[in-house]
Amino acid sequence: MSVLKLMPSALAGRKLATIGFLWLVLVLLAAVFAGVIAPFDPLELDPVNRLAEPGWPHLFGTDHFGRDTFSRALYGARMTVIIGVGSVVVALLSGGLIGMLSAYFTKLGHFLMRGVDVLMAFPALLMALVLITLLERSVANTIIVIGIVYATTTARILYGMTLKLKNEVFVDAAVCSGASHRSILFRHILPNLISPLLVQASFIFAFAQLQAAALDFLGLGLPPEVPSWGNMLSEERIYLTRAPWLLLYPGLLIILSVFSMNLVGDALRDNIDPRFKDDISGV
Amino acid sequence: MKLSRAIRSFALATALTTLSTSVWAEGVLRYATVGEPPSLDQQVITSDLTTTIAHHIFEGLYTFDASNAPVPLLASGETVSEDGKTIVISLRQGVKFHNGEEMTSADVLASLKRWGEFGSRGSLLFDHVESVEATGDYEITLNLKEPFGPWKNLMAFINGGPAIYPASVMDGATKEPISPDNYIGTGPYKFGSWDPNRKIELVRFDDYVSPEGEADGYGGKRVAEFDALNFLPVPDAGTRIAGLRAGDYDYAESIPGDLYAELDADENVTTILNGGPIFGLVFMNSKVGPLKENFALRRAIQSALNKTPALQVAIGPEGLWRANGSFAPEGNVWYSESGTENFSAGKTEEAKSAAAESGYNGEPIKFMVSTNYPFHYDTAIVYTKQLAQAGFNIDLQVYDWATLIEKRAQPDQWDMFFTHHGFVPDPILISVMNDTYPGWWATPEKQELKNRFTASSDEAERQEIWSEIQALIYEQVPTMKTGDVYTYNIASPKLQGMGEATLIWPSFWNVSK
Amino acid sequence: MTEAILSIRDLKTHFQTQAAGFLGEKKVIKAVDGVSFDIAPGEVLSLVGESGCGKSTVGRTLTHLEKSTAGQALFDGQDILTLSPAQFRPLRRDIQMIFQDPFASLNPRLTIEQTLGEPLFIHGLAKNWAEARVLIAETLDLVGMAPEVMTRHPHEFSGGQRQRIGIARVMILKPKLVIADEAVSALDVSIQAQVLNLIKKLQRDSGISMLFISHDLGVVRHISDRVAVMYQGEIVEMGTKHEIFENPQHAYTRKLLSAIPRIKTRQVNA
Amino acid sequence: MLAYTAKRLLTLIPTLLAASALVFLFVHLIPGDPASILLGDTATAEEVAQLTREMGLDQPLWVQYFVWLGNVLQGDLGTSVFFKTPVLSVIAAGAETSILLACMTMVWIVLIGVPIGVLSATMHGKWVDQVTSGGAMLAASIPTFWLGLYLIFIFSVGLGWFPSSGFPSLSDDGGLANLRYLVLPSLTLAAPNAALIIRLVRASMLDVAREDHVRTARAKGLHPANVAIKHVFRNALIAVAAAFGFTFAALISEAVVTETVFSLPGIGRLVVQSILRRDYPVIQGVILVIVVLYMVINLLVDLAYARLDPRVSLK
Amino acid sequence: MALLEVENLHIAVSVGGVLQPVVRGISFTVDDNETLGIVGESGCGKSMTSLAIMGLLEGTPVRITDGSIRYDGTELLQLSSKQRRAIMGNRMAMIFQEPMTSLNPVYRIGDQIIESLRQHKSISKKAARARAIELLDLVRIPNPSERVDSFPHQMSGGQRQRVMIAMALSCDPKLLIADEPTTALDVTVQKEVLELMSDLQERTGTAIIIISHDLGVIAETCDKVSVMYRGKIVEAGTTENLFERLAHPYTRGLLNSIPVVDHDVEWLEAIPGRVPTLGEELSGCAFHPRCPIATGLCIAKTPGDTYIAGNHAVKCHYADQVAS
Repeated sequence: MSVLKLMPSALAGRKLATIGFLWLVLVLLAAVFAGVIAPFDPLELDPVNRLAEPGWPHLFGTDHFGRDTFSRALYGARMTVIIGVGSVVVALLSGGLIGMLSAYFTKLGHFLMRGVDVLMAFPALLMALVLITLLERSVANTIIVIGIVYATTTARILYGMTLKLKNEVFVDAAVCSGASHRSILFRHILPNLISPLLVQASFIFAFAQLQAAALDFLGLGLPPEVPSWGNMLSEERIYLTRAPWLLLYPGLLIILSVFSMNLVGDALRDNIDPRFKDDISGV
Repeated sequence: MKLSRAIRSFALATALTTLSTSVWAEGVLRYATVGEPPSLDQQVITSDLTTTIAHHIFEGLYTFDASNAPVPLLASGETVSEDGKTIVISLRQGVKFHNGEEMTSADVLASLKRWGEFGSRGSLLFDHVESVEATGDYEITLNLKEPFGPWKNLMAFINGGPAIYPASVMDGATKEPISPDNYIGTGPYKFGSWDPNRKIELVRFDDYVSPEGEADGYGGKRVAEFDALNFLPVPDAGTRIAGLRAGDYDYAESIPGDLYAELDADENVTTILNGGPIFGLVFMNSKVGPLKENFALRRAIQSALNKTPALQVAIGPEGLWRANGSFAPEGNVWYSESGTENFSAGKTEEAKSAAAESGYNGEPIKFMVSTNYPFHYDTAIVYTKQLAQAGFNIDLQVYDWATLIEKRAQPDQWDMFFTHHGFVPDPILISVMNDTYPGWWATPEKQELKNRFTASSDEAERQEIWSEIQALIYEQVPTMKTGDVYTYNIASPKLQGMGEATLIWPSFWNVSK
Repeated sequence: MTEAILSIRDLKTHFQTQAAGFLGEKKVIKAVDGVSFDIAPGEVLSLVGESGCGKSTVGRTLTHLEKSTAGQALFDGQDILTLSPAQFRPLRRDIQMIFQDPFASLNPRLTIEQTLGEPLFIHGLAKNWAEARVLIAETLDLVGMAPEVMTRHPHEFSGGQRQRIGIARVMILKPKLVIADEAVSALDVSIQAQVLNLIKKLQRDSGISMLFISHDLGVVRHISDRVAVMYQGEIVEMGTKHEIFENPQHAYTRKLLSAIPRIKTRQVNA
Repeated sequence: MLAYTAKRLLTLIPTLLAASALVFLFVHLIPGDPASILLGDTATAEEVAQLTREMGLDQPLWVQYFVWLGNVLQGDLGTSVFFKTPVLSVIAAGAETSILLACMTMVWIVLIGVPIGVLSATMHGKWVDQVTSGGAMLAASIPTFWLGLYLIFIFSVGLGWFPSSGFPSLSDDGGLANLRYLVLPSLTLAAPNAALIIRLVRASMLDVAREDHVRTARAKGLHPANVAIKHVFRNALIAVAAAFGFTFAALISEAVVTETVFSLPGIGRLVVQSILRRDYPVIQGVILVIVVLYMVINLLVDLAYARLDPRVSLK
Repeated sequence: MALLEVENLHIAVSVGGVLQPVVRGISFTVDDNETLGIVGESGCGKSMTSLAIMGLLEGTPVRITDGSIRYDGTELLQLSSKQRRAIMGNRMAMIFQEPMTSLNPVYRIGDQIIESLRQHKSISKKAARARAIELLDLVRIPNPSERVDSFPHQMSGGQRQRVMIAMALSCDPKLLIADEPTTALDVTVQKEVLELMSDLQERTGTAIIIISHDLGVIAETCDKVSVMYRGKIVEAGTTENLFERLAHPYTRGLLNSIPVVDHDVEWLEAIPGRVPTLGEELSGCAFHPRCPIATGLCIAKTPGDTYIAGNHAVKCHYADQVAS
């Protein structure tokens, strides 16, 4: 409820953020209807028409397999949404729960947060590389690995936010009413975390795209046959001079989408409870 | 006033940098490699990159001339007994190791023994060797169990071959590659330093004793013109190309085929084709799984494939690949057309019915490929499509190379895998001939032909037997060749003496800039 | 004096400050250091003192918001300090607390109905929302608010109204003892008077005992039966309202009283 | 301060132990082994097994761990399977590049990010602010490899201003002039990080600007620039200092992609390559060293806090 | 001519682009050696008035929409910001409500006083430091030569407020504005700070404006009082006159709302209703919804000033009735 209310007021008077939001809606539509809109099968090989220039019928040209870049870009939108949402869910669920419980149950928290500290000390991208090599490349594993990277920061953030809320007078009041731990955590604390979490989620969504693209680039992200914008860049990067469009379009798509998500996140952040402004990382 | 001072200091800095560029780059060859070699120990490591670097340091008794015929290098000649079982090799005198000591038969004996026991390709020869001994300071004698034709080719093939090290280095050496401080050879360049991740530097060996005669292939006179050779790991192909164009490298290897036309037309870039083609191989599992002994099914798979589109996608321009079914390129003494009518049939419907006849009912066929080599992956993608159209249920599994290597050693993990093979001067060196190579092809028919093939030393007879083996390969399909790929490298036009094409590995003696 | 409903003996609440790292040294702050007093049924006892004297900690300790270090607090004959959280929960119905900041003491995400209904269900005073709504409406009426406000959120109310809701949340349970921690300090003077009158009236009408914690001597004089003056964690003087305000014994009490600015005027409200 | 530092270093030990065990476990669970990679395509299973035995990799995992841990405690991180040289020297070789790259990137971040951030904050709400903060967000949205590829294409291949790739050591011929190899990579890395610093400086300054003491400073009649620098920026620096520290730590490890694009012999690429060739000791060593670095920087940040913010006392 | 003359001052705050009036035309004067108290409840506009006089509204969404503020005959609202800064902290100084946060936590208090001194006077660092110690001594900080090097967090709230006063007095201002100077302090400390201020005034002859919600503080320290309600001064006069005959129902209600320590009151005579919110539009007298004696006239017509005795001005149609 408050989430839906948040958006229009956050976007009010912010032209750039509104354009960003509309772009994201477009990406979402492309993701949902990729199967309907795409003029070609994104995996269909056509060696005769390989490396075709943008034009008709291949709006964005074709890659070195002769696959239609436009169709792949549409399906790439789907991967963008899946990776983004997946990473956000993993990060918020695991990190969020750890952070919340740690702040609420201080003894458990002391232990759990030390674990988070250990994980924080690990260089995130390197750890992701080791993990993905260990788990093998797949969409699910990419999501898990990126989710874990952001779970630690999310845990830290939620830890801080929950600590603040825990010291709020209305929590004391709930305790004095005799409310149970569960009720205090999920009825009194969690609803107050929704909007900062939404802001955090938008930043995780944005940066997960860059992380996923970086993993794809290093050949340790999504399986290469999956049409994602990162894979498209990674697979076709040697064609920078021979077929520039193969790098230009997916690159611009990534930049636009990450930029839009950041703009929307920023707009949301400006609209949020000032209590939590410092906590949200934007990274 | 402040601004002018800023400009002045900037100009000074620029002058300094340009000055220093020209100073250090003069006598040094800067070679952009695809990565770092696992080791420079020639005897046990078969990586092409190892040889590209190491054959400037280490030399064998023989090497190949431009026609791929073996010629003496550290040897000065040999005599073979009437029965073909005793080979006496005489060594060149006065040849110096990089540590200043002279090479004698003791060093050669120790090197051959270690190679025979632990070297990558040592057993191919030493399975047939009764004994090897030093029969003089500059003479070594090989006693064979039976006549063995390919001995000289095996001695001349330096990749995983019998490079000669000092006896002191060979003392106690095993399967584990020797350490860099033991990289002591007789070649025109000596090992300088290995700066992990950054470069491998070879420096000119001033006491080098060159073989006589005109340079011919790897044979003949060798002169080190550069002060140093720097091999710099540049794993990204785009960066290698950009770096060569920007003048940061003099030579860059393994360039994607699709860019050939563009680079060939660029006057700031010289393209150099490799003389010996490499070829992709799809191995089939003869130990476990649906393909184990079902040769009919294997042939059905083979006939479903049309190799040309895969080559188009994976390599690109026409000139850089041949849809050639023979295991040796056209013009080579080992070229044969037997069995090659099945090389690239592309008969989808026939394959479908043939598969059904063979008893195949759609069980998944696990096909492993690595992304470390883009052409493996690209080819596998096309094959998977074609096989799916012919009704095969292909489970494509994409791994990194290290994982694939581990998985393929476990017979229950796969049914087919993709690899590639370098050019070899003698078919005995092709991996499918090795019974223990993953795929484990060791049918009685193969054994029989292989025994005849190695026992003969008559060239014509051996060629005849090889063509029978090739026919058998197309019948039992232990592996499928994907076609010849002519890789190419690019160089700065400033380099002198490179020649039109590389024999097998690029060499930088007799080259200057 | 009749039997005390609450009897505190030598209460101590000390805090340990957590230094950085697990090897960091800990410091002890003696917020409450040996406090004893009784509250009789229907009596209002005020704890008065300046910031940091420990008066709020006494209230928070009695409601288990802080852990006591030593001492005894007999409520209806039972020592409530030694109870586990689960054992204490049923007693919370009888011991309620009014908080200082009406802006912070209501959960911004819950409606008034949800906020007031929660304690009813926890303590089994209502079985369903129909029953609960009747009780909520009654209590809202008691604090001078219309039942229509039930569906609204706290941010739609002014400070005075919110404090009324806060009081309603306490009164809805019909507690025996109310601890009011600076209950009117955050309100503007004109609103403060309304709320003070309300608290006083509710206390009188239902005979609730009250521990009234405040730094404002005027407010304290207005509402209390007896007064305890706290200084640095201890009670330095305790007595009836008149004893304390008209004949203070302790030097600190006198200092406090003399520091209050006074308005020289005609007796407008006499 | 010294006692505090010593204490803090002590508390690192359990964290390091947990981290090292975790790394060791993960790294060794990765399928594939160094022996078969070393020996290449033609090696047989027997040969691989033999080499595995010679390298001691056939021992149970926990035995290997404690042997390794014992050596680590004596300052020996082991020997690279691949390079046959001590892991420490392999890391040291990569560290030169990584640290120089990180330092140069930090220079850009400070030179570009801080002034723009200050400008953006002081011009809060004006078009300058909108352009710079929008631009910063855009810069933070560009995949670094994409930016790197285009920078090489334009500035090396096209204009020939800077070398395209690689980095000869400063001790090599060329000396300090070799730093020009790091110009493009450091700019690539700086783009997103400077963007984050711009945003952080701006946000922190806006936060501080709302504080009461800034009003006091203005009430003194100080010039707005003086207020912005001496009172607002100086206090905002407390929040920014931590970001500098952690950015520096992150630059060393997160530069993998940039190092790959520019073929820099840095620590990030070393790890990627070591993962690909299963050079366990190097992977373990690098991650351990980076964890230590992270913790040391964490400590330095705390010490910096104590210097920047007198309210923080270290005990 | 008084030292400070505020005339018909209007201030509005911009909320989402719309200007909402906060101060609706107030006028008052302060003279040398005089203390003016401005009293009112939260939201009445008293703090905005003090910031407007000081010139601290720049960079906030608050605007002065009309009126004039003259200092020593100079129209402050027409000065350039540079000219304005030459007066700020120099001839006119301010202390704030929150002593805990009003000092920069990262600088030593001495340095903060010195900064103020050197901003307006050409004085050596050494001399400035000596003066800072002198000032700390003046505001009765014990051990001033040591405490000059303390950081704000090392001092108590009362001490910090003294430092603020020392800083404000550093350039011998002729006008000192104190916005809720003691609200955050305990009563005992409040008493000391207020005494300090009046002692200093006796010594220097500075004019002081004290802004407070506490009628007691104002009554005890000020020569003149202005009572504000919803952006207007509803009652003003000398302290003596005003408290002698409270003539506005609001002032009267305010006084009756305060529980006193010196005698018992059974029930407080509270003002009903609540303080109107910012955007609320009220016709006539803004106090009419809460006023016990309001009539139709109060709703229809905005009351002007009625003078009770001398300068005792009251904005109420029935001022005479209330006063008697």
